[in-house]
Amino acid sequence: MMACVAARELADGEVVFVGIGLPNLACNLARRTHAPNLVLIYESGAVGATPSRLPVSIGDPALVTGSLMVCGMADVFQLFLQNGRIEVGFLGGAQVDRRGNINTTVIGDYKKPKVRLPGSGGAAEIAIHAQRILIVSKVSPRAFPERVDFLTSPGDRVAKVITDKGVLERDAQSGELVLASLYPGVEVKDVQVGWKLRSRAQLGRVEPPSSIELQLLREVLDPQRLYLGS
Amino acid sequence: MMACVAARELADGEVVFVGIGLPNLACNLARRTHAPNLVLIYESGAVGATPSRLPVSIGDPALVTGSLMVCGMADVFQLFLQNGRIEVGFLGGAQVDRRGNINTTVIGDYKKPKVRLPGSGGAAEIAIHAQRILIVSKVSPRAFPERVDFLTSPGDRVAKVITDKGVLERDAQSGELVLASLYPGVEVKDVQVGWKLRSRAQLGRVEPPSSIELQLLREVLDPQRLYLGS
Amino acid sequence: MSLEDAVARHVHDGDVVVIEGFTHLISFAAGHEIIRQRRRELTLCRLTPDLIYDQMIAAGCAKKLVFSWAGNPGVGSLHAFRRAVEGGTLELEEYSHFGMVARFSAGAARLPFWTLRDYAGTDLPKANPRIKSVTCPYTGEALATVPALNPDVTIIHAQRADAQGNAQIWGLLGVQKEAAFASTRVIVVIEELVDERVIRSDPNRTLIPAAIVTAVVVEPWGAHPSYAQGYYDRDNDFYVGWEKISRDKGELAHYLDECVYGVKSRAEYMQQQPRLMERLKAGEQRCVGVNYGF
Amino acid sequence: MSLEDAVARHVHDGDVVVIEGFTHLISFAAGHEIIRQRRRELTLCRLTPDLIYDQMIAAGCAKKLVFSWAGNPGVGSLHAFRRAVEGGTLELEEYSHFGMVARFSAGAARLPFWTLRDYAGTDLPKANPRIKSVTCPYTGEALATVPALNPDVTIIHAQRADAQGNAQIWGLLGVQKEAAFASTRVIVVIEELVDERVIRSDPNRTLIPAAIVTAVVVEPWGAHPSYAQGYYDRDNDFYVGWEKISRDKGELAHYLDECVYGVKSRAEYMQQQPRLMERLKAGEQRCVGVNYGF
Repeated sequence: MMACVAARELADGEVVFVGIGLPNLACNLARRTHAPNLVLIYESGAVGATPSRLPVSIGDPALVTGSLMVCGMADVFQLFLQNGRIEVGFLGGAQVDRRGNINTTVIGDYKKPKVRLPGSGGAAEIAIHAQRILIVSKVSPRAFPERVDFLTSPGDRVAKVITDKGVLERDAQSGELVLASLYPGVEVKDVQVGWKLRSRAQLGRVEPPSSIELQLLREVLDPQRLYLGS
Repeated sequence: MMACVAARELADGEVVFVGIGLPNLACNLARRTHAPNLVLIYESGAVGATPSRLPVSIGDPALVTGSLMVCGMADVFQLFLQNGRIEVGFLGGAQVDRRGNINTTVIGDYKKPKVRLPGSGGAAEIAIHAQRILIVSKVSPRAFPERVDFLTSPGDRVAKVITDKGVLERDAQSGELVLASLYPGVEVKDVQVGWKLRSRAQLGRVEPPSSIELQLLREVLDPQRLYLGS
Repeated sequence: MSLEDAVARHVHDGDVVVIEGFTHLISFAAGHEIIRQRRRELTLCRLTPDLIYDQMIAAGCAKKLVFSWAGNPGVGSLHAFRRAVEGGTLELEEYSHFGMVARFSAGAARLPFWTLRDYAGTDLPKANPRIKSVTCPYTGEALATVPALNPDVTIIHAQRADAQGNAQIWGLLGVQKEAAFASTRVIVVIEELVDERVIRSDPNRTLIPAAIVTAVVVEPWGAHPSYAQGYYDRDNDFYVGWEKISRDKGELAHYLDECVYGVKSRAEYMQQQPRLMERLKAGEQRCVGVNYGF
Repeated sequence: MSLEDAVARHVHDGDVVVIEGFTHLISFAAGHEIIRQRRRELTLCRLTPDLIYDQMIAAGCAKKLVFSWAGNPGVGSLHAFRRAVEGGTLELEEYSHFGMVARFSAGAARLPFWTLRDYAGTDLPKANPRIKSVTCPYTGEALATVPALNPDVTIIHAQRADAQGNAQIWGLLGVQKEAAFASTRVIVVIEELVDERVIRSDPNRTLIPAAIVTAVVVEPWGAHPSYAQGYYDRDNDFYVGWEKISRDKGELAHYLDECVYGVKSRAEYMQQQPRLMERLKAGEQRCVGVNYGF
């Protein structure tokens, strides 16, 4: 479901900075449905990849073989990201807060962390330079606190947060995340976050995955269910 | 003669930033005599070239075919020159002054030039970053004024000036060019510059080109006499 | 798209224009088309103005030149350039090669400036006040800076590309990548249109991705008298001959009439001088390939 | 030179050490040799510490880690790293990927710092005071800076090189070129030693020139469980399995005893697990070549 919703957010021809897992699935689903000319750029330097297998890391050799361009990482960050060529960036995180800020660094205090997370990787600069950020993350009060413990990636460019219950959007006026639409069978009260979540006046209802989307995901894109889970 | 003297200045294994014309001849002469492991780097990005014909420009395709590496010019200037990897740089110029400063920009005033010359090219940064500069230039009072009209390349790292009459060196203490050695048959009075030229206490006498050097230059390296002149 | 259309649509009077290529892959075809379409008031930028900018200056296209070395490499002077400068009719903004490379690097990274260790002790910052300095926040030392260069349009000649404009270049690379990424619009002129599969078979060879390309034009021999490694050699006789042509205003005008205004396209230009192909066509020196399998 | 000799001569206690390679071409062989030679007090730098630095941390080689993303890509955590950090026994200096790339870029260009548009609104500068800022001399805007990183020794795994060390790499390039040029000493470990003519047949493919290389070591499969495009695939099973091994100190110690201390060389390591070759050997996907003739 999350992969379908993320895929539908992508317009044909857009240049997308992709991570591994659900974002990669979403991009490849979009390419096979409504957005065949999506250009996928991986942090590792592969541009325009059409992987012959589901990549297990953003450095997977399958992203290189048959891609349109492979460049060094200085070019990825300077010539693509900082240059402003990336239209959509996908991010995830251990914590997402009220303003869409993301934490992938530590839970607790930086100097004495309760949990040490991997760190920024490219997430800080993706959040700063991609024109539109899509966050993909399961929703819970713990994962969505009022304020992140450590601000790794600023939320200013976050457009939507695609969760397992529904979609949050960043309200342009208040700058805070609000509930925009729900998946089939989900109620407003099922979406629990660490602050008083407001809803759009017109709450949307997300269309369930079509049979084509489901078939592509389950039989073509992730037959081994590496990322689809269920 | 100038090409021979320049060639003899190069030690085996050195990394040399080469220009076209006499410096290129000198390097290739050195490679075929005492310095087979000289590494030639051209401003154009060709590293370790072994050209199959006499290159007519530093961008000649013959410098690319069969070279060890070709890189972009950002790498040439940042990773090789500014990085300090270049041991010897060759320069020439319309004017060379008492302190070894070079002018390749204008004769006369910059805003209203009497003669507009090509400009710096890479000469400013070669003079600043190569560990040792060799200037190759015919000597005359006009070409060797007390002070250049425009300072394109600073003389601080100039080691020697190889002229058509003899060799000048930059005196470490005074910082000015002094006469160090004369070619066969040349007297001190034949070396005329725009200031009172001092001579080393022990004035050297340059050995004439050996028959091997002459043969290589005339029959192998520049049979059409593009750069040898006579 | 034809080169005529590409120039008509994407090169406008008053634009900041870059035709790059260091000796190699200089798009004379695009320069000639700009002359034919009588573009005016252009700011021409290039490390080495070379013969093509000498022709464009002579034809009255240029208001200003931003450069680092203005000569006929291995031959002598660019005489139209010299006449314009010595006559005070061409505005100059002058750097060294590293300074120009740094300007394109900053432009490509969309930074407002680039830092370099350069210009200490030279007169260049006096001649060009846009060369400034910055203090290192770690060591306190002063370093030179140049401002970003972001052209309106950059024209690159490449050996091969697919229909989308994913362009591959080998041999000398100059500053083509930086100039293209720095530019608002990018025109890629190619020797050979290839299937996307050829590009995809060797992605490390791609220098300019279609994502930044505005127009793709197929124009074989479009770099003559410059060269294209693996396709044709540099026409050194033409470079040597330019000394005589450019010294004389009349001869230069005659050259433009005959070889630029007098033809409609590069194809006609090549028909005018059929011996070029036999004289300059490249020999074979194939690379040892690599395996991209996994 | 053998890898044993190269590490003995060129990697010293207390050194700032870089083993680079983004997923691709990570020299596990060199990491294991450093563990076997019991180097201590190293400052390990790398964008993604990956399994190799997790092993080196577990083996007690590291005093400090300079990095930007410390995880087991696609799997989970690096548990030896986490234990060291959560236990306070490993010093950290943390950037984002772009920050690390910029540090290597500055080091390679021998500038004291690099400028980037980054970190505004993040907590990273608070966690790392070496992230500073500079004011643009043209626009007056503030931009982030990171200091140059100039390692004592950088170890690069490459697909092929000649005996002098002119090394060619294809597939993902990471920051290998920048790290090598930034370094005082460079060890190049290669899959395949080739004749100089192979290198010279395709000079654009050369990423690291012999002029900056200190030692060349031939070590086939030296990157396993990482991969070498065109030679062997990534051993994803090993990465997945590392989660279980690294979670438990005892299991990790057992792994090191058996696969690192228990073998003398990469050749012995490969003999230990002969099925690797049949399982991971790369298929054929040759590139379409190019002509370098003129």
